[in-house]
Amino acid sequence: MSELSQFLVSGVTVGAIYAAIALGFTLIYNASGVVNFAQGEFVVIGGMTAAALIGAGVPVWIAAPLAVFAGMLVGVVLYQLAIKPAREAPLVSLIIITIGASIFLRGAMQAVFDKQIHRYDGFSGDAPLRVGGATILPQSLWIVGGSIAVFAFLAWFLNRTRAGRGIKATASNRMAAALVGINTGRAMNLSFALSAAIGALAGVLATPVTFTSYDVGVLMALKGFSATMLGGVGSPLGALAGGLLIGLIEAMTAGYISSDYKDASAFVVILLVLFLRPQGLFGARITERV
Amino acid sequence: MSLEIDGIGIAFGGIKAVDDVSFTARPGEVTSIIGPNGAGKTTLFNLVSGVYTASSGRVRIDGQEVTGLPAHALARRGMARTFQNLQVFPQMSALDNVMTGCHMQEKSNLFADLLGLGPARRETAKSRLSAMAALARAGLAELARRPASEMSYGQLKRLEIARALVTGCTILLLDEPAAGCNAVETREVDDLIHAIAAEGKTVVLIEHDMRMVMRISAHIVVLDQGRKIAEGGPEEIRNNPHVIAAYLGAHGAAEAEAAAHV
Amino acid sequence: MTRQAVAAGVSALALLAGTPALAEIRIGASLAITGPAAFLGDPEAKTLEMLAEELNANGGINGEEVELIVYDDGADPNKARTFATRLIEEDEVVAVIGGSSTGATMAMAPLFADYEIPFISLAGAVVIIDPVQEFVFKTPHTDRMACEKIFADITSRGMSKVGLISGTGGFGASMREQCLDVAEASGVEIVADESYGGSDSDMTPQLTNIASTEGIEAIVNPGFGQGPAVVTRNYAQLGIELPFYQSHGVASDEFIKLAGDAANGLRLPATPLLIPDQLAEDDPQRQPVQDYIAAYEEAYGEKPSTFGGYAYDAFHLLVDAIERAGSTDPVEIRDALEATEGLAGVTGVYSFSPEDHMGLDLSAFRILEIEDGGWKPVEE
Amino acid sequence: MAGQGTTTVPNGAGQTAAAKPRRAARRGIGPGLRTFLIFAVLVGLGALIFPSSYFYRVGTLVWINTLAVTGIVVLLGYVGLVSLGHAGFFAIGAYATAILPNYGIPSPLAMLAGVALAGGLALVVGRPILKLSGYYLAIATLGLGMLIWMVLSKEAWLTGGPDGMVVSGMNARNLFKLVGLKLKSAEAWYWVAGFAAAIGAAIAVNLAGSPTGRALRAIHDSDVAARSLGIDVARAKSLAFVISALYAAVAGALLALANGYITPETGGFMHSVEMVTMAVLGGASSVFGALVGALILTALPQLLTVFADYEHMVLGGIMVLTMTLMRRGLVPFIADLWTRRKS
Repeated sequence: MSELSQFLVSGVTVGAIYAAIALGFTLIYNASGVVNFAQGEFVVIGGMTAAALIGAGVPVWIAAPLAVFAGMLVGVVLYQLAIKPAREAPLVSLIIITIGASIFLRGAMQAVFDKQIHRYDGFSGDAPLRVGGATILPQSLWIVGGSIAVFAFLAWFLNRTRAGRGIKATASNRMAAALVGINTGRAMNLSFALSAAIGALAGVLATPVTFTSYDVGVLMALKGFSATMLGGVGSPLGALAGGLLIGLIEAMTAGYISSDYKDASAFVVILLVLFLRPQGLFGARITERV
Repeated sequence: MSLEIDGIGIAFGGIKAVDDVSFTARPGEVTSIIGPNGAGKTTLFNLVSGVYTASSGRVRIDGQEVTGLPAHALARRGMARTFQNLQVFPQMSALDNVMTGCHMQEKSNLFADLLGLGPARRETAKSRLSAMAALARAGLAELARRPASEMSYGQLKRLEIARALVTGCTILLLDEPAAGCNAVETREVDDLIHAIAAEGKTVVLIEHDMRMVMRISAHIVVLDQGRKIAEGGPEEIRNNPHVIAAYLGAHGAAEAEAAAHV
Repeated sequence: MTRQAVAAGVSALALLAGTPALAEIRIGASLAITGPAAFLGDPEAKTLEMLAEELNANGGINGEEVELIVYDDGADPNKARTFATRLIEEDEVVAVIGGSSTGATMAMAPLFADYEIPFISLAGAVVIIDPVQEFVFKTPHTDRMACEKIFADITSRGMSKVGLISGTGGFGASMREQCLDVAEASGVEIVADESYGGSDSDMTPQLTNIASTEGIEAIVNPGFGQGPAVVTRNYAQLGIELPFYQSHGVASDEFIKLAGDAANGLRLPATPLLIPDQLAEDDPQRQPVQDYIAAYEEAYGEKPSTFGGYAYDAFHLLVDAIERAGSTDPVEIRDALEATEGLAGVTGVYSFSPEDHMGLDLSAFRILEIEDGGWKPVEE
Repeated sequence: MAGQGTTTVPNGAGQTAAAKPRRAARRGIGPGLRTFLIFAVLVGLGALIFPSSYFYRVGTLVWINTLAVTGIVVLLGYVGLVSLGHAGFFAIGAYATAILPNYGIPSPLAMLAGVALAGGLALVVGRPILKLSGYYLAIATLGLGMLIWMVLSKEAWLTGGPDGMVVSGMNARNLFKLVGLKLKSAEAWYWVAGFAAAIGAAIAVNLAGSPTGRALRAIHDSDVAARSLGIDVARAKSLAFVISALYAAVAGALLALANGYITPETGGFMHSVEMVTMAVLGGASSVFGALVGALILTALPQLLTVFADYEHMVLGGIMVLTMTLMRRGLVPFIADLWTRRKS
């Protein structure tokens, strides 16, 4: 029993990280129809910046917002320099562009920071809490709380605010959105800034548990992309569910079956789900229009 | 071959886009589907040609049940179509577009295709000949080598007809073939459709140009909000009060009037 | 890699234009300066650059300048092989150091036999030198020796039932295999065997399973990078009391920084590099260890790592061989290298022979225990 | 054969391509043979100017990559399907060539077995996977590739694990010895790889202009229209998937033999991305795009060593710039410029 609860704790913690990254994917996809493979780099920018600042003696409550802000800046620059000029490009070109951008950012981080692995202390210390036979790090609670907060924010923002609806409208029909007076350029900037901020926040929250280094972005992007597609691209609920599900599958496989194949089991589940539901768990069904 | 539609219908998210529509299109005739925008005409085509799967009703070709067959299987039974919002292959030349229509006639094997052997070349040469003939028929012979992406809307409409023709179809569904055509071109399309029907093919036509519809149709089916509201010969439809009220409306009446004087 | 790499690139371009090679001793290196094994390759490259500069400032080898040419293979064997070809053919080096990873090393190895150029690998796996290849040497201890050393310590504490939690990267997977292989001979039984991915962030499920294995007495974690630090933190989080062993793959101060207090009490086999001040006055390694640390700290403002030490030893072995050979003929250098006897490096004291191209014994490995965030040798 | 003209370079690499084959047709050379000859001349030209084995080595990698990327051209350029997992098929070809000789099967047979295995796997998984589209197809192929990569990394008893394994067996040098030519190993592999790439390119070009090829290219532009013409889209997609897997597997087998050592990273995600990037960068619509893309991305890292620590920034920057400025890739971009200049 205590084993199961420990596996659950592990799965939820890791899954919450994936979910946070997937939520960043979701926002950009909603605004632009682009799946941004550079999303993982935002996570690293958040983590590395926070680590550098904290390492330099800046208190965490200043370092964390600064790191998120750094991520936002890079997000806007990425949009302006790489995505905007290629807006109407075919899907595969966009994949290559965002992967190219992620390689560029990785190189930049290696030059700006270093190649070391970094970590800082958890926000509420590192003494584990005992809950029903399982141990949990206080930072895990921060991570889970952060992911849920981001999810709630996105669900509210996209559906309830003017700016959020503008983003959604921009995605579904740029021309029409512009005609009804939505500043589509601003909507795109905003969505990249927010999405990058979400990624950076995930990095800031996760680094005390997962550590960070300049080149973990690819893996983060892969996990986040998997979670996004499992949940159904474009759906915040799907991103949250997809992330948690993958985290739990990995933990349960490692716990009960074989730690060797825990990553494999996540992919097998994704493939099976897509065979049965080609639009992912919570994705909108697309009808061919002829 | 005749095309029989029997009580066909489909719903999207609870809304019945096409509801219990039945009619029969006969060989050698042009059967037209008319109705206001959003009446479900194109959806009906998509149901008949296997793009959508019908939630109710049957489709028969010469009495043979073909309901639910995938689009390519229907094509093999002699059904070809054009598309309202153009489904040409923009990256190919006009000739290649039409040659693609020869797919079902081409008897080549993969091995020959990969190695560029005799059969592949012979079939390609044969397809080229029939494609050129079809292009000529659609009045596009001079444009054979032009990339489809550089052709005008009206030309593309006719390109789709040429492509559908080379499939060797017996049933041809035409979705607004004259859209984007000027008066002269419309006349040409008109003649072409006439000639196709005269060969004994079953032609089903969706068209907004009432003059054209009235001129070439033997039989007209009127849809409104997914339902069939009238059916009959041009004269009958022109004088049907339901049609005038429900479909033509106030400003449409004027158009019908104009058509009456053709 | 900065100046040397630029020089290398420029000279490659110059070669494209047909300029003849310069008359100096050229030493090549292909290292994983970036990529997943960057924390190996980065200090290795820094160490080599530092040493080359230092050597030239002191007049080079037998009066000739040394030019060091370093390429970044990113631990990609395919790239490594291309760079090895480039070093041999274009840069006309007399010897090559490198292969931070076993994969890169093994991909390059056959070339050196073809071209008869000596090669000193910095990677760990035993396959590199067993069976012996005429032109291939290596400086680190093998993973097999690490297992033997750890198991010896475990049995000396009267325990025998061991659980493994290994990284799935090259290092972890290879060491896991060696540990399974030598377990029986070392009087140890592997009762649990789990693994984790290199960038995983939570290993509590695996550790929970291992800790609840019946009769288990100690846990060993072969792996390098961030994984072992996560495992160590999870170990503390779960409150596991069993004796815990890490491998030489994490033998650096970085590891203690990452793992924090959780690292206290764990043991690992390591080189004397970590305990410069605790070496006996007459220890032959005392001098090189202290020299290396002082020079590296001055050059880069940070402490050297065990991995940089492998490069340090490789460079010194090579320079020593060239000096003794009195020639820059690669085959003569190789012969001199194989005749190396009792050269004290920071990793150990090397004595090569035709049958042994690593030249270290277990004595150079010391079991250290982490105590209050510092390294302490365990009395044997 | 009467001028397969417009079909030589599929999906609109401009009319320049249309003009040339017409000339060729008059001389009676098919487009496949013509492509083969062009490639053969390029292979020969390389050999004429290469001063050392290092250049042959890089040249070999260029041709092997060209071959693998030609498969991507068939899948992505002809049919419009994205795969982020083709390195998996590449690795299957490579590992079969490495593993089977250890069980007494000679290298050429091992190669064939690997290629057949990759093709068989593509056939089995192709149908369900290819029902997906867009990013869903991307994640599914990515997942497939990852699964193959994981098996190769974990099953150490068979594959040597993450550190990889030695490929024993055939050396291309011996092939040339048979006909009395003494070549260095690097040179021998260069010729073999170049020959394979030329054959691969010729086959891909033949395919483009054939009935099957027209069906594939129709799907690229309009799935629905293709169906309406009687094309069995599911079958055609699966066929393209299998063909591209075969290309990848042959390339993988060649790399394994030429390198003499392989690691699971040949099947890794980044290698899949690299293959697609080569295709898109050069222009996924033609085999010449495959060649140009492979050439650039293979040779570039060798030149970028000059940038040392900034290598990755330069590489990423080049990828972003090329794709934003020349969306259809280098070859179509230059072909367009050429046409415009002429007219």
